Amino acid sequence: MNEKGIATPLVLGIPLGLLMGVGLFTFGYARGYSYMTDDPGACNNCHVMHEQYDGWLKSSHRKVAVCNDCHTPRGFVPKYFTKALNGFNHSLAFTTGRFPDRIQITGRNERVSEESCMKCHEELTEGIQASRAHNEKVHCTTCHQSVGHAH
Amino acid sequence: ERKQEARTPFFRVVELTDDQDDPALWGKNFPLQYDAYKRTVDMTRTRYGGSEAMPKAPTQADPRDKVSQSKIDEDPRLRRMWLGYAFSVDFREERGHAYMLVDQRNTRRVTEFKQPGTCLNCHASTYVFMKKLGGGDVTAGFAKMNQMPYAEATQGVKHPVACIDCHEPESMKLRITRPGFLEGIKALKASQGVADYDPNRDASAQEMRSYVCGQCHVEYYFKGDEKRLTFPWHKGLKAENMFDYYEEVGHKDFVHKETGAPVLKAQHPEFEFYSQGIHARSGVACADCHMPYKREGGMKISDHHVRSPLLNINRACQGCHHFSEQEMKDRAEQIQLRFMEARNIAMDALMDLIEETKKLREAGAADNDLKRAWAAQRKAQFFIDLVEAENSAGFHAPGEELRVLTTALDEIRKGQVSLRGVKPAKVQTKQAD
Amino acid sequence: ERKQEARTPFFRVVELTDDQDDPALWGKNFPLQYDAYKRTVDMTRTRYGGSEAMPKAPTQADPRDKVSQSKIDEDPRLRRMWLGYAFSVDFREERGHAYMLVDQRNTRRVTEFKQPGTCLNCHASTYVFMKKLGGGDVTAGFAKMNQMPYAEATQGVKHPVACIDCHEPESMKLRITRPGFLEGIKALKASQGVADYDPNRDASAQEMRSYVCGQCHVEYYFKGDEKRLTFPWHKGLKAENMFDYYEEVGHKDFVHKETGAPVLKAQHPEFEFYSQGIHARSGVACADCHMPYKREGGMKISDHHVRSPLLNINRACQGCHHFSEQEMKDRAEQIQLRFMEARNIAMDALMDLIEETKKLREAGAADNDLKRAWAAQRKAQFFIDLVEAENSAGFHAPGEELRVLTTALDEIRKGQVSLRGVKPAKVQTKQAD
Ligand code: HEC
Ligand code: HEC
Ligand code: HEC
Ligand code: HEC
Ligand code: HEC
Ligand code: HEC
Ligand code: HEC
Ligand code: HEC
Ligand code: HEC
Ligand code: HEC
Ligand code: HEC
Ligand code: HEC
Ligand code: HEC
Ligand code: HEC
Ligand SMILES: [Ca+2]
Ligand SMILES: [Ca+2]
Repeated sequence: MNEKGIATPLVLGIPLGLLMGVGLFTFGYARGYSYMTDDPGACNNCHVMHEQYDGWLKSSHRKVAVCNDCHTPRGFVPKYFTKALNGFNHSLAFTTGRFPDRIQITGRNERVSEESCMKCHEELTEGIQASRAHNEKVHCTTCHQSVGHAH
Repeated sequence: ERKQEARTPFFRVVELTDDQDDPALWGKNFPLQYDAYKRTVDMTRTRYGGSEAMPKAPTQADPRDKVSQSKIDEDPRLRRMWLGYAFSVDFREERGHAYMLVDQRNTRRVTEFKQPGTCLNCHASTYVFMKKLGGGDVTAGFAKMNQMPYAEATQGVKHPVACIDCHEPESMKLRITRPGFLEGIKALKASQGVADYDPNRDASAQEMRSYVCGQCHVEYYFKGDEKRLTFPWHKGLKAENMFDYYEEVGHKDFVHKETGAPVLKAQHPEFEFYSQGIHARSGVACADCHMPYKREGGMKISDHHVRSPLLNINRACQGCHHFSEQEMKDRAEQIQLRFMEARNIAMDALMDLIEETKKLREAGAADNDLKRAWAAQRKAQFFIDLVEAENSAGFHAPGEELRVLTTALDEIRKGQVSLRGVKPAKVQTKQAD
Repeated sequence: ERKQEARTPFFRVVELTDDQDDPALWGKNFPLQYDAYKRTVDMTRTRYGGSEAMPKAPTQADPRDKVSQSKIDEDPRLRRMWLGYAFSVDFREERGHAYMLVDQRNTRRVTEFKQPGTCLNCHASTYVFMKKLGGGDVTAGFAKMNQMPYAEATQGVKHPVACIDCHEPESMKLRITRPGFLEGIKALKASQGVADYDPNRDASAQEMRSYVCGQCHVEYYFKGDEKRLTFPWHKGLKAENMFDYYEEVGHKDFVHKETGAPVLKAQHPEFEFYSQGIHARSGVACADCHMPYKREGGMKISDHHVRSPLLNINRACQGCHHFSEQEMKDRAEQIQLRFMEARNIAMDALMDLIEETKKLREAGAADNDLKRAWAAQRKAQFFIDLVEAENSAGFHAPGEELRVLTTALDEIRKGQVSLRGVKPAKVQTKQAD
């Protein structure tokens, strides 16, 4: 599968206006505005997010973290930039149907969700991180892959 | 409208009864499943699986315009292993379900040899046919079908495995329609201390996702004069268990032409090996990999285009494994490569044993002096054939399949050692033979 | 106060320098790691691992009050395989790191045989000693230590592997301190097209979590007169690669007493086999399983009680695998059982080959007629010994270890076949021998 979001020449070739139109259509149709809230139900507006939503409901983090705690970075601007970028990407993907059945997290978002663990677990893991260089921190999801949602 | 679709999964366009075996009719209610089902005509090769379309001129006798590659040509050791049996005449790579009936009708194993109706069990939609033959009683019909000559029985069916063979028409629940499997799994469960097991009553939904396949993708033989389809599971599913069963009932499939050994032929024990693998142990079913869920519009359906999962890695593997498609392919192929290496070593060793026995026999060795070597051939050949016939090239149970090969190799070694003292006495009688 | 603790993970009670090898001193700064480190004295047996404490009266010559079980008594086939070599005299199950120095000093392989300083590389905290010997240059010191007699070299050290052997004192970063590994991994990477590899500069933090163990848990030999510790990785880490290397350099460890074959002894290739397993492929390191994280107060730390993960399944496996402890134990043991079955088959076959060669030799067969059988013994024995010496009983690389056994079995078969024609001529000379 190489249908991974907008970075394909075909999609880039679509006139901007049409793109906006599609985006806006989806924005309303799939309640894209919900991207602006932190309500996990909002992510679940897209049925393709059901699996993660269901997984999250059963996960150890249901009571302590919502989707955006893990899928957006710290800080107001980075957080809303990420939301906008993902909102756009997902809406487009959803509308065009160009994405794999088994959704795979992509590079940037993987880093975001890795780093998000530190929002809450920095102190606990300070010791195991301290002996490592800055670009070599422990990858939490090697071991804790299903904390947010069992797949 | 995608949203709409999601809410009403079953459009009841036609009313289905338990006597309609035409998949096109069922397809009216379930067009997505039917469309995928029809795509089992596709032929694509993977490194060790799938199948390759070899164009062929259709003839009166064999109307097929393409067949899959011949395995006995690709690996002549197979032909030699089966000398004296129909498989040495024609044996091809298996392909999609759409071909099962036409491939059976036209294999030289059917056109040049006499076969019983039993063959049909796994190559056609036989449910309605068996029900009719038995006057409503499928098991009675099964017994009748088995005893018919193949040429006659095959007139009674029209379709390859169809919806009705796996599904109840009203609820679409999975069900077991094949008496061969019902009897086999019952014997297996009995050996594990579970009395009177009936999968249609006792199996979990997840188990059914493998059992429906286990009706056909299994080792079997034709028992007695009634040619009853029988799975040798009475002592368990391991290679040793099946071999012990055949020893006990004294079954042989053929006498090896070169060595005179009474040997067995193994066929597609996918279910048996899968059952001993890490995936079965983790609760993963055949359908999880070979019919993974796919998104069609707003619906998630089971992909009825049954095929090699390596042609469909994103859906088949990445739901559970968080590695790239390429990496998952490489992992599967690493397992297969290791298997093929060991399998080739064992196959060569078997050829050595056959060659040696043959030479001594030609030179006039007494049967009695060859007994140990025959026993070795019988067991080793069955073990090698089992993992060879298991169509995943070692993937379904990587460790178990290699263990089976070490046992085969040891048996061959002992067989060859047993020939050490043999003095071919009656060199003259050989000519007469 | 938990929070307090958490914020200052490193209490710098003492200032550590690169010349302090006493772990107790380091333990002042890191009491949690030190406490666990000391617990490697524990002895608990698992099905195939851990170790069992056998009480023993301490003597002047051997002050130990308990040793672990003798493997050559548990499996006499091992003794026979090593006849003519020190291992046939004394070989025990390995136990925790705390014992490494005392076990080496008191094994009969040291007390009854002459050994070089090279032995020390993996049985003591040698970093400071080597640095001193080399006047600050560890590699120079390494060369010197290797060439000392063992009895002399061992005077220079006091502790089993200690903090300083794995850690930089200032940052606590992992580091490689052993020239043997530096040279071995460099040769390996060179064979893969990577020039001038230096793990201390080029390895990722995750790789270092295995490399620190790979300094000792590896196959090795003593090269040339300098007895330089050398890992045979120049062509790769597979059994075939290491064997080819030894063939090329013409190395043998001993001549088998009964057969006369020039053979090799394999030792603990955990790193080599682990590297070919699914876990290494998935980025899992030795430390992930053998030193899993544990929570102590408000902190997660690496469990420095290095031991069998099967004594610690919850932390060692369940972080990644969501099955019960019992199920994870059963999975590991299923792999080990299959392995042991194949290993026992191969071991018996090897005994057959040795027995047969021995008999022919005793009966006066010419060396030349035994050449092929010797070659078979050399290769098969090395392969069997490799997977036997690999201490996980097949777990580190289930498929690969079984594949290696199939190759060994085939080699033995060919060796036995080669003895077929051999006629022991000089039956008389036997007595003189
Ligand atoms: C408009 C429908 C829709 C909504 C609402 C939605 N998603 Fe998605 N999401 C998708 C689609 C479609 C994909 C697959 C995109 C692809 O693979 O290119 C996806 C993929 C993802 C991915 C993995 C792919 C990547 O880019 O890394 C993450 C993580 C994700 N969504 C998180 C969220 C979160 C968190 C929310 C709520 C804040 C959310 N989604 C809301 C449709 C949606
Ligand atoms: C919004 C805060 C927050 C974020 C973000 C967060 N966690 Fe947690 N996590 C918690 C809290 C609070 C608990 C304790 C929950 C409890 O006691 O039930 C916890 C518990 C855990 C546990 C122990 C329970 C279990 O599931 O085994 C693990 C492991 C864990 N987190 C890992 C992670 C990882 C890995 C990430 C990032 C991918 C992460 N957490 C992100 C707040 C967070
Ligand atoms: C190599 C495997 C591994 C990695 C990588 C890993 N952990 Fe853990 N983690 C564990 C294990 C094992 C435990 C259980 C420790 C115990 O039971 O004492 C654990 C426990 C935890 C807990 C629960 C502690 C408690 O008992 O409340 C949290 C939270 C946690 N980890 C977060 C993280 C974060 C954040 C990261 C990344 C910086 C991370 N882990 C990386 C293996 C890992
Ligand atoms: C505790 C942290 C956490 C929470 C809460 C969480 N996620 Fe995730 N999510 C992750 C991590 C970590 C990954 C990457 C998993 C991996 O590496 O395979 C991920 C991956 C994904 C993906 C990509 C699929 C994949 O397997 O790669 C989607 C889609 C997604 N999350 C959606 C959601 C939605 C929707 C919610 C809320 C219902 C949610 N997540 C809540 C941590 C979290
Ligand atoms: C975990 C995934 C998985 C499960 C479960 C599984 N298989 Fe497979 N199967 C594979 C893979 C991978 C191959 C190798 C395909 C290839 O080489 O192209 C394969 C190959 C096959 C083949 C040969 C396909 C071909 O393309 O030639 C058949 C037939 C088969 N499996 C049937 C079954 C049956 C029946 C079951 C259950 C009893 C089963 N499989 C369970 C993954 C699986
Ligand atoms: C009624 C018997 C029957 C049933 C039930 C059945 N199969 Fe098959 N299957 C066959 C036959 C026969 C073939 C070979 C057809 C040919 O080569 O003409 C085959 C071929 C295959 C292939 C090979 C495709 C290829 O490209 O090489 C796969 C994979 C497979 N089956 C999987 C399954 C799975 C999974 C199930 C259950 C969901 C299943 N089968 C149920 C009889 C059956
Ligand atoms: C218990 C079920 C079962 C029975 C009975 C059965 N088959 Fe099959 N057959 C299969 C399955 C499953 C495959 C696909 C897997 C394979 O080819 O290994 C297959 C494949 C084939 C193929 C295609 C590949 C090849 O072998 O060239 C032919 C032809 C065939 N069978 C003929 C027959 C004949 C003739 C008989 C009776 C003597 C028979 N079958 C009886 C299950 C069965
Ligand atoms: C070889 C066996 C087999 C055949 C033939 C078969 N199916 Fe299925 N079908 C399955 C399996 C397995 C499932 C998954 C059931 C479950 O998970 O409970 C399934 C599921 C379904 C479902 C439920 C929705 C879904 O997609 O999961 C429908 C509807 C369906 N099949 C229709 C059909 C139709 C129509 C045909 C004929 C064109 C057909 N099936 C032929 C095995 C089969
Ligand atoms: C429904 C879940 C599921 C599916 C689908 C699945 N797997 Fe697995 N797989 C597992 C589990 C569970 C294990 C056992 C290890 C573990 O606990 O992670 C495993 C183990 C493996 C292993 C390691 C076994 C070994 O012998 O080294 C490989 C390789 C593998 N899977 C490949 C595949 C491939 C290729 C596919 C697709 C054809 C696939 N899997 C589909 C769940 C799955
Ligand atoms: C995925 C987990 C895992 C990884 C990674 C791993 N091991 Fe192991 N190791 C095991 C298991 C399980 C055993 C078997 C223990 C037993 O039988 O009690 C074992 C056994 C051992 C033993 C024998 C222990 C005993 O109790 O006798 C040694 C030594 C060892 N491993 C060293 C290593 C080294 C060195 C590495 C890395 C090069 C490594 N292991 C990587 C899981 C692992
Ligand atoms: C300096 C050499 C050296 C290093 C470095 C080293 N080991 Fe060991 N290890 C040994 C020796 C020697 C023994 C056997 C001690 C004995 O039996 O007296 C041993 C024993 C073991 C055992 C067996 C314990 C038992 O109960 O049987 C395990 C497990 C083990 N090591 C794992 C590791 C791991 C994991 C690492 C890296 C984190 C590592 N070792 C690093 C030399 C070393
Ligand atoms: C390359 C590292 C290395 C070298 C060099 C080395 N050892 Fe070891 N030794 C180990 C490891 C690792 C173990 C634990 C694993 C095992 O026993 O298989 C061990 C275990 C032992 C044991 C305990 C188990 C047993 O064999 O009875 C003894 C005694 C021992 N070594 C003696 C020696 C002697 C004597 C020498 C030198 C001739 C030597 N070692 C050289 C790494 C090494
Ligand atoms: C055989 C190798 C080995 C020895 C000996 C060793 N360590 Fe470690 N140590 C490790 C590994 C591996 C890690 C994990 C480092 C990482 O993940 O980057 C570690 C991590 C640490 C850390 C970082 C925090 C943590 O727990 O992960 C500290 C502090 C530490 N060790 C202290 C010590 C002390 C004190 C000693 C001596 C008493 C010691 N170590 C001996 C291998 C060793
Ligand atoms: C840091 C993660 C991690 C740890 C720790 C870990 N594993 Fe695994 N294990 C994996 C991965 C990844 C696979 C490959 C299959 C997959 O993708 O799920 C795997 C595969 C397996 C398999 C299937 C391999 C086969 O040959 O069938 C078994 C069994 C297994 N692990 C047992 C264990 C045991 C026992 C332990 C503890 C001693 C352990 N694992 C520790 C990640 C881990
Ligand atoms: Ca095929
Ligand atoms: Ca041990």
